[in-house]
Amino acid sequence: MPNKLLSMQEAVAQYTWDGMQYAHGASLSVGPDSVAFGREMVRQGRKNLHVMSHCCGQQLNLLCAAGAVDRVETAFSGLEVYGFPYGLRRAVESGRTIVEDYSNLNFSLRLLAGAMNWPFCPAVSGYGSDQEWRSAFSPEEYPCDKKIPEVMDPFTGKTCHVLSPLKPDVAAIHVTMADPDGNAIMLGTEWNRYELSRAAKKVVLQADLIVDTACMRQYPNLVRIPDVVVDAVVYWPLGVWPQCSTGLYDSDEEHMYYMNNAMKTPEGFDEYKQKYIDSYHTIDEYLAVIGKGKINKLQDTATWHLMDPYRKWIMSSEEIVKLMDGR
Amino acid sequence: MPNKLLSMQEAVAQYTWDGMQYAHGASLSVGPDSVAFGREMVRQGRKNLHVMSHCCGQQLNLLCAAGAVDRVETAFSGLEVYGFPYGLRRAVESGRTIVEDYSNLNFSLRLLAGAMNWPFCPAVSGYGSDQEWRSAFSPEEYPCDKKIPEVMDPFTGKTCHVLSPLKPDVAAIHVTMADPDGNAIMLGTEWNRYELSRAAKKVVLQADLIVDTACMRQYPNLVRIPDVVVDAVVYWPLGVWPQCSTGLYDSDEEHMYYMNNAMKTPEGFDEYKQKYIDSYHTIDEYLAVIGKGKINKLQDTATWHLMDPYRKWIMSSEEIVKLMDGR
Amino acid sequence: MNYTRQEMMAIAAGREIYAGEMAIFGVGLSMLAGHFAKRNHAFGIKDLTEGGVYGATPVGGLPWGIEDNRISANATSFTHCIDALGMMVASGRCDVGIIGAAQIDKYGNVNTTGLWEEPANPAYLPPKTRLSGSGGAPEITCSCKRYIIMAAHEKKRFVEKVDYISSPGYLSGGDARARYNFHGGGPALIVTTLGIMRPEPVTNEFILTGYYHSSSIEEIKENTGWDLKVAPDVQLVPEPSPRELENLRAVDQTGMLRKKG
Amino acid sequence: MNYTRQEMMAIAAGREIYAGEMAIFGVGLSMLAGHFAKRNHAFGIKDLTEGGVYGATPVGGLPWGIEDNRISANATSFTHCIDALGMMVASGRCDVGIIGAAQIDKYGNVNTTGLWEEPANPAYLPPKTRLSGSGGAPEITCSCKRYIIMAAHEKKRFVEKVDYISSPGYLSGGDARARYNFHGGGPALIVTTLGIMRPEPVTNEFILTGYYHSSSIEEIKENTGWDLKVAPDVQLVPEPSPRELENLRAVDQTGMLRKKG
Repeated sequence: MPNKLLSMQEAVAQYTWDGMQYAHGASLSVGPDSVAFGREMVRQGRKNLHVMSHCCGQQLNLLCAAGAVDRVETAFSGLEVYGFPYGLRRAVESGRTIVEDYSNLNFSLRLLAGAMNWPFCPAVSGYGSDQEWRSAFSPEEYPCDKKIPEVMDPFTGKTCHVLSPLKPDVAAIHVTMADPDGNAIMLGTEWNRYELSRAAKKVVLQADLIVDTACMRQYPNLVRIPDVVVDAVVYWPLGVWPQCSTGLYDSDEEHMYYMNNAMKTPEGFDEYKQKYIDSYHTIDEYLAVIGKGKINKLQDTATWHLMDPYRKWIMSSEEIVKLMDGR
Repeated sequence: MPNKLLSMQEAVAQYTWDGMQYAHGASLSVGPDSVAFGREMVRQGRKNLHVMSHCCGQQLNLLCAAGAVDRVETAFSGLEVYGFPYGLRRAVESGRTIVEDYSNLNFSLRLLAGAMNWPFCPAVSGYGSDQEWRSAFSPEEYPCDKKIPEVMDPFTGKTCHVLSPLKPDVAAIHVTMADPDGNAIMLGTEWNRYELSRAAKKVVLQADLIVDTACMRQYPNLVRIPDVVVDAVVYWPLGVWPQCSTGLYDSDEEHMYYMNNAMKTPEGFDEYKQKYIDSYHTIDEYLAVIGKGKINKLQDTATWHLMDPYRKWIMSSEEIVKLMDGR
Repeated sequence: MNYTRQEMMAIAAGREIYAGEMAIFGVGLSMLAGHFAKRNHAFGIKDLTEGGVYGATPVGGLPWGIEDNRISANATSFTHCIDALGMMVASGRCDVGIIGAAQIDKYGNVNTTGLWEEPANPAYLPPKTRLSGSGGAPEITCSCKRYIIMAAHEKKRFVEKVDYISSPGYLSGGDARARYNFHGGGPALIVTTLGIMRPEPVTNEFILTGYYHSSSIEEIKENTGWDLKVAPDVQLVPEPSPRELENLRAVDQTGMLRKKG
Repeated sequence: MNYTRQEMMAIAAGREIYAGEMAIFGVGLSMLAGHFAKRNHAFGIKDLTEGGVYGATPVGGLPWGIEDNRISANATSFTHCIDALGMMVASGRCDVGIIGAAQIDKYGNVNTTGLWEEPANPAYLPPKTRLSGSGGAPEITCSCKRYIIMAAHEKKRFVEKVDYISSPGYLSGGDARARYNFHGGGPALIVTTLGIMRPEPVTNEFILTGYYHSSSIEEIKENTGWDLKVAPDVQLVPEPSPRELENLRAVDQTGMLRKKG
């Protein structure tokens, strides 16, 4: 079996296309999302995307600022303490991008239904509100009976609201560690990366670290994404920057604000793209763009000890390159 | 906060009663079930139980042989390679105990529905058969329309089968390691212990080992049962015997057959009870009943290395006793 | 005593969290209020985040997000959204939650989705201002046994009718909420930078039940967008005690609540 | 060559598993057949157990159970039932499964629940003989793209109509299965200690398509409880090659398949 390692450029070229249903995140807003994958999508000029984004801030912000997004399905699109995402706001308020809203749980349950191949998923919250009655995708229908419809519970005769499944074409999921076959460990809350990894038709992992499979055999209970559901693995250290990756680095306060402010205007976006997307091609160049001093500061995280058990299996860049060449 | 450690005798006295809905297992047939907890229930003479047993062999076998079980809900009641459980067979074939059958997945989904407090759970398998049409709990109804009824999927207009939730009064769940507050790590497949820990109204953990909470803080992603859902923790080493506990000991081939054969007759059960239940009160006595040589042999398991990362946090019997006295 | 209105609000909200309860806090103010309570008086609370961070105490100040490293450094368990928001909150198991709000109306309905020019138009148009989306607040508002809403008290936030109900409170008031089989009872109180409101029995309209030493009934009425009724037994909320302030500031290490006020 | 009928059966079943497929095996015979295939020719198969043991190869011989330590020693991932049987199998994602059977009828319906004195009685009575229950076989039979049934070929097992359908095959035959929106296509073949049966197109009745060097068409018909039709192109199944036997025995370290037969 050849391993599944791909370069970022190849992975984006092979697994994304204009007009696709693209899912990312499935982590929390300032947490471990596949931000670097999103940067590469912007560089490769993807457009007319239908993005399933829960609930990841800066990647969606960036894609919206790039004008690449027609539709978004989400439950939370803020940047938590960092405020509102200006690129998304600009796209939504101008009518360029439309956003369909669900609650956080209900978004997760739609992924669960996709993963289980259920026709629908029951909900006991997140309706009885405009989330039930109004639909951005069906704006003329009010109340929108199809968004969160009711069925009769045959056991009690009461009504029960149900949700439609999500089955994105491709999901780009960030993980802390992956082995070359695609077995992956996430440190920190999973949010709904587990469900997304089973709901998507294809899965690309973006990993901060590549580890030897021996690590997975020592900790099989941590491997919540097994290789059988994974199509490609991209090694990209600091790939969540400027957001945080539990066990590895904190969010970059300065760049979070800087990046979001840049998304406010087309000019700001262009400048940001030039400086922080077009400016690098290799991992080393990317790390240089962030800067060594900054990286050291971000890695001074209170969660650093969470990585201790796994360090001995981390593969070096040279070993990874050899594996990629060796196929 | 006082810790949640209880002796086995106290835990069974406090958390079980005649006529209750009792759930155990939620692991595989020859795998990590709370067998020792079941032995203590037999000793304390519980009866008229409604047991939710998925899919645990010897505990259900024992409870049935004791005549303690009115109803069972299960999906698999065999002993895998060890054959059919004779105690259960005797109880079922005589009409003493009635068994309602679902498929393995559907049993798990009923626990999921209980955990989520859903009115029902969709199913895409495990119907279209006598599992749908015949009900041991409603023997006169054929076809039994209430067991796995259909609803109309409002998104497609097709029918969809749905399952009723399970919410047992108490679940006794075996875990590899627990801390004194009830945070728990399971090595090996979870089967559906995770769902059961959220579906049951009360949860008692039976742990092979008690570890310091520092272990949980090093491996929070392994703590799939957090203290907030746990009511009591019972330390009982080798508590799964004669079944296996991943990372710690193999199943006891000889005793698996011996025990099952004993369940064939009331006399065999009585003798077994005298020898392997009434014969001990303390943990040390229990271990002596199994025998030191046998224990060494069972611990010579191919999964032993899976425990390596956690050994440094294991608490000694003395430390555990001190914690229990100190409250 | 020297404290800000944000600090008063966080303490007033925290006082409503009791020992031993299962509690869920969002990011920002509600996390500070919750962890203040946990440190100050609500001992043994079982607190969790939407993403399933269990047993954690923030280090280094207010976390930037609810799974930020500041809240992840000392957790005893990390699970996931369906676990925490589903099995713990939506299931009806959670005793109390705290949420924030961009817009609130007199029945405690919360809007965090968007602001519209013509909110009366039933058709869905792009919002004039996109807010953050509901997040997990609908789970808290539908399913927690009770919950607390926290918001800066400004006339533009406290409106007769919200532009969009993201998270249902008492909907159109009275027993309107009852037609949904929600596991939770509805909003218990609104704590603001100026005072405390609770629902009037029967109508479930929020009325003023408490004001601060730093505010007045008049100021509160002026800053509320509906004709706010005052409870007959309206009370002056006790000022923060030195111990309360000390505990709050131990949680709010980065001084987020002292920045303005 | 010296081999048992169980060994022939395991090899015949294993030959039906192809490289790269996602496959699920139960305990016992089906696990031996599957891991024989994985070792012998089905390279790169993605095999899993019902409990979510991924990437494992049994050590020390046949596991006593599907989460037994013999199959758990070198796994790359441990998950759970809803993951493996739900998201991988019931979802329709899994290519192939192997199940066992206590009783099978001519439409490939399987009974592993119980034997009754009066199976025709629609009311549910206690069984004369309680079997093990369906386990996860209904997920495999409803949802795997195709699946293989393995059983010892005895007249009492191969009956006109099973006492209880635990796991649906083609039900009453023809397109009876189509009224259920199952994700899977139905049983592809039955491999026994005596031969191989496959469904006739249109009727979906199982007919004899292969017999072994160690059996005969006559012997198979005699040991089948329905009037077994023989396919016009019935074939003699090739004997195990030395390499196949070597690979099977490397998996069947404890000699389970050599014990009788």
